[in-house]
Amino acid sequence: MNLRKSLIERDPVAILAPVVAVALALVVGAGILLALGKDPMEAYGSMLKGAFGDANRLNNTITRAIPLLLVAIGICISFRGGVINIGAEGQLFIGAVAVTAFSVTVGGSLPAILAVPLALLVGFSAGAAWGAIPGYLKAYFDVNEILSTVMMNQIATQMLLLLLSGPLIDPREIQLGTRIPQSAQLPESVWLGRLAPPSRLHTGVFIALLAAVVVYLLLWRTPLGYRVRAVGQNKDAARYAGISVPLYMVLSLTLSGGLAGLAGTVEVMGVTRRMVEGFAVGYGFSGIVVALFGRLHPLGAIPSAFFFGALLTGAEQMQRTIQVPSATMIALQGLVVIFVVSSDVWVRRRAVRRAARLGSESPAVELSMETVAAEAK
Amino acid sequence: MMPPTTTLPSGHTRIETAALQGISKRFPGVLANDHVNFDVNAGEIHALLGENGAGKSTLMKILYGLYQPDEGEITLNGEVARFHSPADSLTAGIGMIHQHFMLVPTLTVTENVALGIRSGGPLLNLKQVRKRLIALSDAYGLKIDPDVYVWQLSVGEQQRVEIVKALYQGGALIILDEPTAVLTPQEVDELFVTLRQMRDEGHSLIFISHKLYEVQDLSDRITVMRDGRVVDTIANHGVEQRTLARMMVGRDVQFQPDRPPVTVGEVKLAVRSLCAQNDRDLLALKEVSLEIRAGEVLGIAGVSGNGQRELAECIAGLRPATGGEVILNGHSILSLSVQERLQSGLSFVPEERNRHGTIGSFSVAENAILQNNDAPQFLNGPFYNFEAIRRYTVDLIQKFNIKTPGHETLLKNLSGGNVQKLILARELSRQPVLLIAAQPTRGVDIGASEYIRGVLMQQRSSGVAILLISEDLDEIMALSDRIAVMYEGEVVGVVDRDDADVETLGLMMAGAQRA
Amino acid sequence: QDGPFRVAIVMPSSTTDISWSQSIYQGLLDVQEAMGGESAMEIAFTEGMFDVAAAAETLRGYAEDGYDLIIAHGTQYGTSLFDIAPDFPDTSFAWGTATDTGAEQGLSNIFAYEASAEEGGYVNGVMAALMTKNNIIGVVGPVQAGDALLYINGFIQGVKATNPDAELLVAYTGSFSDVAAGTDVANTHIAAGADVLTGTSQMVVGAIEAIQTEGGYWFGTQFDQSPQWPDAVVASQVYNWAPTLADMITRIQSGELGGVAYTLTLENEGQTFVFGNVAIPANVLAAAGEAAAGILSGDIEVARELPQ
Amino acid sequence: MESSRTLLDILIAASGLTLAAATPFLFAALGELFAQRSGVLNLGVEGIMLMGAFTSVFVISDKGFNAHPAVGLLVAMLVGALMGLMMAFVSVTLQAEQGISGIGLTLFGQGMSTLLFRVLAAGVIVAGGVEKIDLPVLSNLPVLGSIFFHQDILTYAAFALVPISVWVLNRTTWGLQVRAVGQNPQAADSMGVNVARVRYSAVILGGVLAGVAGASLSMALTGVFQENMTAGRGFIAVALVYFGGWSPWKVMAGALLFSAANNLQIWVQVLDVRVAGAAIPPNLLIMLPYVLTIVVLIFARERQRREPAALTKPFERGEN
Ligand SMILES: Nc1ncnc2c1ncn2[C@@H]1O[C@H](COP(=O)(O)OP(=O)(O)OP(=O)(O)O)[C@@H](O)[C@H]1O
Ligand SMILES: Nc1ncnc2c1ncn2[C@@H]1O[C@H](COP(=O)(O)OP(=O)(O)OP(=O)(O)O)[C@@H](O)[C@H]1O
Ligand SMILES: [Mg+2]
Ligand SMILES: [Mg+2]
Repeated sequence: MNLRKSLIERDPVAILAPVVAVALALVVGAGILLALGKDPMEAYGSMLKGAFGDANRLNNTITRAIPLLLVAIGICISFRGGVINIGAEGQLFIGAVAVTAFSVTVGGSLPAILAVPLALLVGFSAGAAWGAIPGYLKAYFDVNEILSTVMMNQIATQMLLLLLSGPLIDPREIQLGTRIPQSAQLPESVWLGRLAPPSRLHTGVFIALLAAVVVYLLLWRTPLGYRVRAVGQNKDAARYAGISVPLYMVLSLTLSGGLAGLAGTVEVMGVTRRMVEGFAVGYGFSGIVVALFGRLHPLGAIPSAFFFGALLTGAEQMQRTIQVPSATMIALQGLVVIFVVSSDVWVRRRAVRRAARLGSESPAVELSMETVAAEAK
Repeated sequence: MMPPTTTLPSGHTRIETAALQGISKRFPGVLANDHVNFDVNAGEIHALLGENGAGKSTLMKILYGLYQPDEGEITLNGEVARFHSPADSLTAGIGMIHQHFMLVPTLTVTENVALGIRSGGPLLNLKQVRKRLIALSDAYGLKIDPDVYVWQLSVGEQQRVEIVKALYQGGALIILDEPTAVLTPQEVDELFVTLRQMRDEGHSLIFISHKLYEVQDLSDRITVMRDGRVVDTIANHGVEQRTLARMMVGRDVQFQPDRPPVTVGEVKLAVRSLCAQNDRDLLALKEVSLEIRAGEVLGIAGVSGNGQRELAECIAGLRPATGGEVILNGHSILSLSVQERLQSGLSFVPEERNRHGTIGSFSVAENAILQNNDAPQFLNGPFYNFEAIRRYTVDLIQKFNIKTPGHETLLKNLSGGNVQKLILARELSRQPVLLIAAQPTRGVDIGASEYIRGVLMQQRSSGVAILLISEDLDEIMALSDRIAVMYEGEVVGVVDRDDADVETLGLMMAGAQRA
Repeated sequence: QDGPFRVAIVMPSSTTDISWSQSIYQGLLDVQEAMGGESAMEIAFTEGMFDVAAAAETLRGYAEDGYDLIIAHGTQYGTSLFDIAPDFPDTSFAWGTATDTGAEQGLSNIFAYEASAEEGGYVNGVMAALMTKNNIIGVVGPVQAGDALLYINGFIQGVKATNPDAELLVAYTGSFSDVAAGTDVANTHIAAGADVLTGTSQMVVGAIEAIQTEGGYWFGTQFDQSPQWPDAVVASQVYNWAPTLADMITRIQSGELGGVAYTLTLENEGQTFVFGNVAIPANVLAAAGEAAAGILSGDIEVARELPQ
Repeated sequence: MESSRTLLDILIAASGLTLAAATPFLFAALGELFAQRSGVLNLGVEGIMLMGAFTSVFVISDKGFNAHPAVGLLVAMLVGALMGLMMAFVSVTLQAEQGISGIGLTLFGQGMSTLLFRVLAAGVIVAGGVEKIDLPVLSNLPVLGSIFFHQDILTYAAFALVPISVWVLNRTTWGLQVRAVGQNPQAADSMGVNVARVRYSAVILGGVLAGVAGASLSMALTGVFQENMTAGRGFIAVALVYFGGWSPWKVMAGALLFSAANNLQIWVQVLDVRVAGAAIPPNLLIMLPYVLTIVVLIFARERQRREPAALTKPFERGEN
């Protein structure tokens, strides 16, 4: 499409705003660090070094971003479809558990060329099924999805523990009598290859990027996506247009769950290579924040996931090198989230003022089909 | 010099003169008000006229403290007043009845009124509010049940609540922004009685409407706005509608559309003993039977809430029928999905254009393909062909004269009249067998109304069967070939247009007579 | 080799959890003191690493920073560790609870360690069985797995062997960290008549508080919990990591970087008992001593799994 | 031994435990109810609860100031109010996306409470708990006495808060304004109601109650503070507001149902209830309250949706 809104027309301040917000959050964080008797410059230096210091660290940052991105893409679908999916955490677990079950039973007997795609499919489907349940309950029984997904996260956690301490437990753990809740190692045929050892960057990064592009195309360039968004924006109008509202509600939660399941799948196949207690805890929630930061746009989620990946890896480096309690980092992350989201409004208001000054039409706050199409080019 | 002040029966001090001087207000891309001067005196009804987007509501929102003017000032009784919020203007004795009602649907009538009381202390005294509310509604002849929830009320009743609310708050100056757009003729008459009474007591009233005869009927002075500027302010002494229309639009306006004679064809829609329930599970359609032929307009007249909405929704598949039959083009459609009905030649211009007809956060182009979102003509393999969609939309925009900055503009930035035109354009371009048009010109300015009515007549000529639902009897009379009157879910009579007169129709609508 | 011996550790909970993580941290501090303080031994730690992926990065970071011994204090870190260890053949790693030193994969720089928690559990069970007045004993478990399960299984065997009439109430919270869930379970045990409780993981602090408020007794594991609850904690079966850690360090300093699997037992003093202020009848202490002696001599065999 | 435990005893004990366990949920959910009725979804409840839990126990413990529990409660309320203010500023004044800012607040609360705990307390804090109070006369009633009237003061307060909330919402000017602002802020604004002020006050009240919820969890229910001890209860509280359809009584029913189901599953474990001779895996039982909550919602469907129409939607004047 025509590139009417060229980058030159764009407001550089709007792009800088999140950066400024992060900086401000770090300034507040510096206060906390000083109170702890730590040198903030040293702390942030180690954070930067931890996230981007060398190729290896950069790769680890990217590795971290992979599951976040996949979860976030799924969240884009559901939120765009007007369904608030808080259940990515559980969907991710279920996907990972399912792929583990598949891998340790039949996965090993298949050649990699078959085992990997099948495993991905299994993980996706399991997450999708777990997402479909609250979707179905919302569409046909009017059960609020915020409630059901919060509850289903807890159910998934217990399910995970149940399976890992029972049917899926590593047979060696039984032999030894140690009974650690973890699965056997996944057979090599389902591993996602490492791209740049010693970092754990794996081929899952391509899956995540591909998923982002596919979901972007799906949402903005196909009738299916159109309908998902129509249902999300105005259910009455969607019904009027002959779109089955319940069906698309279920569908958006299903796809959303599927992608969260895929996040778990890719993580287990690429990083941990076995299911363990404590696997990917919190990624489901971080993924929601990543998606919202990325403006609920699958492509916007890419830089957003990278940013969060960097925040996480940087935080660990900081804890390791200057020995601040890990809690400092969690508090700091909270501040970053709050500051960045607050800067949003300021940018929006500024955009309106600018538009008024320039005399152009009022700015599109929501992304609509063609403006996005133009942006993509 | 302070003019002598008197107290109004509703408790507030009269506002002898309220004046807006040199008001300018700029929005992104438009100068909504351009150095506007406007004033209103106690004991006067001052009408404000203008096409959609002329800047009427903006001006009034400035007077009410909702917007701050970029330039200019407001004076009350000669003193400069600054309103930072409605709380300020309410304190000064200004009330406003908005184009879109400002009521909380989940609260009762009494609670809605109580909400506006700012001196009541921390505890609610609903009993007292209720008592005064009843007294007020009696005094002004406004029938209201104070204990029902607002969501249970018809629009006419909501309107009355708005007025009582304004009176309760002691509004000495009351702004009415298109109060009649959603009222039945009877309700309009009742409203006018109330307004005149208020004027005579010394209230200042500002009245906005797109209906010229109402303005003519009611007002003492008339101000016409166009493109954010005041065209003129004139006293209402025998002004002709034609003159007003000219001032508004800048050209002559044709009030009655051409109705060329049409030979009707076969029956396109047959409704037989249709029954359905409303949102509150009460029987809303009782054995309704109708027929419409190709090239025929069947007008449904009736006070809103008598089953017209349910009838349209039942035919369109948005509401399940509990009995009866609907036959479109020879095929029974009751068991079909909405999608299938659309495919078998049904087009529907819904009553609530923003809720049902369009998606505000989608672009004009996206709204243009609402039902056809998977039509092969817009696809290129599995993906959209944006160029095709653009061409299609631009074509509609041009053909139907839709005012929009472009096809990428978000729909919510279009004015009501233009939204309506887009819906009509979309529905007609799908080449319907049957067109259901519900309130097609409600709240639409005369220029656009003229256009929309003209388009409906063209469709009639080309053989489309049209079901026209309107509360505007003039519209019904102007467009229909036959008129069916609905009362309490029943068709109480069907008359030929040439045999119909407003009087009889009015009686039938009130349930006092059957044909 | 100038400078101090440098140890780094990654652990899932915090150094103040009065259970799993704090016990090994204490062990490190003990060894440090024995070696001559910070000038002789440096300790770096990263806590709260419940996320396995994060832990892996941290472990690698420590390896790159040149620590001499890097401890992955959680079974879940194993896979990552086996990834990292080959890249740092001159660095020594340790992990637990585990028994696999990676010898099969040809690794020689990994130590493994585990605890026979069932042994200490058994002794605690013996004492609990004799201390209950109501003859009802409650167990507050986190997840039915791992170390916790071993301890609980041992405890149950100890009770059954000593007082077959005693009723054993067992309930799990489904979490290692949910303190309030631990309280809920403890309160239910108490409501059901239990006057002696035991339990494991960092979530039990609420349970101990509950039984202390009720005037009952508590048997602890992993770390000494009596300072906080002097009136309730009868005995704690404490993990004493110092001998194991000291042995590892000695081996490393002599060039042996791994290959040894340790088990903390009563015999090697990897498990010891700490008593609080609660007056313990002589017969209880005697029985506990007999049980411990029986385990040491092999007369008492504590199974890791209960018969179904 | 078994014989000494009758079903009635168990029921009485279980009911009493259920009421106590429901207390934190009830405080947090009622607070959230006010915020949501005013149109603000506060997902920061978890973080506020943690801060309330820590600060209250800290000031009353010997690691802190050995203060009276009432002081602890007050501090928790103050901290809750401050965090509520933060949420209100971000979501009302700055109009930030409420979902994200709430999660941000939760992260901040988790981090800060743990950090303060590590720095100030360096290890688990034992508070000593809040005494149970037997209400005179009432506590002597058979059965009912030991269920309802042998609780701590916070439990009494939480349950008293239910009718009080109903009363505030329906009988006070502020309550009316809260309801209006959550449904149709434009209308409220045009009637001269200060939308921002109403929302600020509701969110701050929500924060105060979340702080109290945290304090009741740490000071009263468990008597200790440990890192992250809320373990997701704040989110459950938010879910309970949806469960209760924004009505205080139904929110209470939800809190009771959830706590009762949880207590039931513990009893099933404790009494070693078996199915066909086989023990039920604990993890399955632990799921019970969550499953039950969903199932109840499937069957107890409301015909009329009561969700505040403006929930999560920032208000800006002039936007129609
Ligand atoms: N809040 C707003 N933001 C941006 N533009 C606005 C806003 N309100 C009004 N406008 C623009 O200002 C112009 C005047 O609008 P206004 O609502 O005053 O018209 P009106 O005369 O009331 O029209 P109608 O007859 O349709 O009610 C229009 O072009 C409109 O698009
Ligand atoms: N926030 C806004 N941004 C841009 N334009 C706006 C905004 N609010 C209102 N407008 C524009 O102001 C004009 C008048 O709005 P108004 O709400 O009076 O609707 P209208 O045109 O009279 O249609 P209807 O009565 O059918 O709703 C419209 O052109 C509308 O698009
Ligand atoms: Mg207007
Ligand atoms: Mg209008």
